[in-house]
Amino acid sequence: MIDKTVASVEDAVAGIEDGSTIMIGGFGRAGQPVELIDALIAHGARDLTIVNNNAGNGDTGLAALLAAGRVRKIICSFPRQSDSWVFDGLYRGGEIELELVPQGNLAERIRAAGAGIGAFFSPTGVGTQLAEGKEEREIDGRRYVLEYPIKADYALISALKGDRWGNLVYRETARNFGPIMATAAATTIVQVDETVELGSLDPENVVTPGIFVDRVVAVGPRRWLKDGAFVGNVDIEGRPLEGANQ
Amino acid sequence: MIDKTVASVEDAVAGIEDGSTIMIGGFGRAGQPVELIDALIAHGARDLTIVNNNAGNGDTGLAALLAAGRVRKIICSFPRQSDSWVFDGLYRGGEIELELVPQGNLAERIRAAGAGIGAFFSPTGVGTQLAEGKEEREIDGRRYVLEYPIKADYALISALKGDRWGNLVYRETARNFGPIMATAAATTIVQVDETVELGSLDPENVVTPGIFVDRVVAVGPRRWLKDGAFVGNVDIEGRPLEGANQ
Amino acid sequence: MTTRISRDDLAARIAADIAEGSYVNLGIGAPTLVANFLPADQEIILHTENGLLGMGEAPPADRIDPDLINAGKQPVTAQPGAAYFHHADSFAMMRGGHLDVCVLGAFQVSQTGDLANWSTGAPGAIPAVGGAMDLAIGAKQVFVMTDLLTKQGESKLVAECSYPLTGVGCVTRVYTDHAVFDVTEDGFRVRELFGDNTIEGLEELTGLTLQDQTEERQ
Amino acid sequence: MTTRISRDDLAARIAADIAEGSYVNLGIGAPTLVANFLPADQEIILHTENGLLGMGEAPPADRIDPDLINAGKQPVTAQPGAAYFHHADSFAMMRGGHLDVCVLGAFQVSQTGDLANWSTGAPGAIPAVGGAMDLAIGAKQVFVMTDLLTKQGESKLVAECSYPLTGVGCVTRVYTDHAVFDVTEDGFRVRELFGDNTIEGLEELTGLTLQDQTEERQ
Repeated sequence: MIDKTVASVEDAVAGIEDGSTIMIGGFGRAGQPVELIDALIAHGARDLTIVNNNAGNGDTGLAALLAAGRVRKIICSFPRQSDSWVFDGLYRGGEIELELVPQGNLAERIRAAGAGIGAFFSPTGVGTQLAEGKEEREIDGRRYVLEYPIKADYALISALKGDRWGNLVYRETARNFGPIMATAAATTIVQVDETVELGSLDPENVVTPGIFVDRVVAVGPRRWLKDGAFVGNVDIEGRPLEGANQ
Repeated sequence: MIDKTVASVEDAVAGIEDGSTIMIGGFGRAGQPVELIDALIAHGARDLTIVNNNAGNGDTGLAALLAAGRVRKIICSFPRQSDSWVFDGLYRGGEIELELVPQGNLAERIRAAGAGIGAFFSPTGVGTQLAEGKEEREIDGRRYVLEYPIKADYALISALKGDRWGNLVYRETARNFGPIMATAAATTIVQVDETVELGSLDPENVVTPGIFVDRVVAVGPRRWLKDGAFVGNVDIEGRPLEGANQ
Repeated sequence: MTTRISRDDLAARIAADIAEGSYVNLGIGAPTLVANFLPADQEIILHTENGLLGMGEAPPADRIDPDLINAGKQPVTAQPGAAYFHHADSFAMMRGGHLDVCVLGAFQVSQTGDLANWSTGAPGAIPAVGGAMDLAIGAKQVFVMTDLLTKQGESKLVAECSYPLTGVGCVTRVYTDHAVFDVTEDGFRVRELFGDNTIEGLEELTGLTLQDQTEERQ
Repeated sequence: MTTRISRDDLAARIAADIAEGSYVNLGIGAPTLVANFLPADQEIILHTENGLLGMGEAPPADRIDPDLINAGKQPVTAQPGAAYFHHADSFAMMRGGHLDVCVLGAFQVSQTGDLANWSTGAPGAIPAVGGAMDLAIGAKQVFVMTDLLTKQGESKLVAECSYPLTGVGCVTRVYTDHAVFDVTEDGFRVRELFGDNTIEGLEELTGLTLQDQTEERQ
């Protein structure tokens, strides 16, 4: 029997080596695998290269990993945000390396790694600083830059539900980078709100087939969900509203 | 109000010009938009370039379009089949041009057209006849050939259900080329078994978002389905079994 | 003398140019305002690059869903007919030219349609590009929504951008608080003047030679 | 003297080398037989390139579903835990190296692992490649299942392929009716001999110098 579920987030991140390249899903806080990141911090791996759209928000999740001094380099599209003070401080102090990639090129480079594409010509970034030093070519009257795949040793992502084969479904815009990062890492580790029986996910609606997934850990529902239904009463960071009926 | 539904297959194929490049969905018979192809034959456009995985089966659908002498060139991966006599005859008679593309490169080139990729390096076909004359490059120790997008003037595809915005869901392996062809054509025309109310397709499960779709026509359920449920009693070509309870 | 329209009026002006049935991406910041002026009786489908077509308005405070946000990481809703997809599919949609319109802010727009809106190039600033470069090249029409002048009174319409570029030759039209400009092969053409603005006055403000297209449209 | 095993025995032999939990694509033709010998008490997940993971066995005649077929266009079923996807995603799965094993037929395999299985190059033949070239380069292990000799008695294992190539240096192991061969940097190594075959006998049949790896494995 195939069973990719593991009992705890500690088991889920076991074996992650110092110096690894790790993709972390999420767009801002949506879809960020906070429980896995916390486990990664506790696990202790350092000298990491992180691939994420952002560079952490507030003091939790990815920001906490950065604050713990574990990250050598970050590959992302949008590090500077109103609440990215942890990254900002490290960057200004010269304590972290940044590779800035336009968001669509970031997504396509991750997909390319998962799809076995050696490189591709993208129209995004042509003629800008972010294309400097890159090979350029005109095809059919349009200019393109050559972009290479981004692959990773590990992907840490968050999904709504998963089964023991690793089939996944996501929720709303928390889907974002999860499905492509799952394809681009040697080992893909997924936190789900809930594991479900094999066969209970409709094969028409599986977003990430289990072939891309190595470990699945259930971490319980988000605060804004109850019995699978949306109940609200939280702010955009998922904190309970004052006076909300919890 | 946006309403991409049209009343008939004739309306669906209206305006298709002689000389067009047309993608036709389907893998063999599964997902082949037979009703749209019949309408295209009746419509009369000729000198067509067709993109399909195959080159027609038996005497219906794509094979009938070929038999009607409407196709100048076909771009496909697998023309020769046990029941591809129509194509075979035209090919041997020098009456049709063939561009043979490995199936995965065909799919990726179609996707590239829809995704605005100028070209990509594929490992498939390296060192074979089908890569002759193509640019080759070694990247990270592996050899690749450069492949260019395939775009079309029209795509004719088949889906299970669609709404008036053009959102689509498919059925089983009849999905095949539909979702990528929809992205790669200037005008995408879809036959569905059934049109459904806007909002009745779960946004998590829409496979082709309506942005890729221009016209939707309902053609009624396949013979092997009843009220949305599979009832069987057909052979692999969809013909009723003898003595079956129809 | 009135020479500037309000930001809301500008948003309404842009909204009026968006046809029913259009697929539209509204950039972070001021362009988001355009959504408030899209006619309620027409269907215009909003795309947000973090994976949603058919984005609806902001929810009430007790119905905020942290899993359902826009590219600015603000809470939104999904309309009937919406669809979710992953980031590669979302940017394929943009890069592949499937959006009809995107509306972006700008630091500068050049008369050849170059856009600068992601970095002032100031030393020490932390760079962040997000989806700006993909949006700039990824819609059939790229509208810019901006004040004509900076707070220091410098024209944002320029002969050549001095700020780092977001995209080359990508802008099709610029909606400013003074006038609407089309980007053409002959440089900026004034499409519409707001208030008491004149072509000559705008030429003085921008230091550019402007084509007059206002009559043709009447 | 027995020097050949049956096709079913060969399929069983291959099935025995596929570990539980593997993701496997079985090519059209003889390789399809391998499915019949996968142990019922183990979970091995079959991929078919036309868009399904978790492919199950053929349905009874009255339950044939024309929408549910394999790459050979034969009716199949879907197992609990299956997933459907479109062609670009399916071939991304293959090209990206996510399949553990694929099993293919062959006209010829060279001692450097080149595969020829899509065209005899005969003049006038209608070419058809399908997914053969993608499969050849798209799995961690590429197994070939074939008779050692053609009907004319020529070896399918060759120093260099004379037929048009499907893939270069892609085959990892060849299961023939006479023996099992690993493709190594030193050419073919005999991994297992069936019946009364000997290394020397196989060298005579193939005209190749073969390495003996049979003892190491015992």
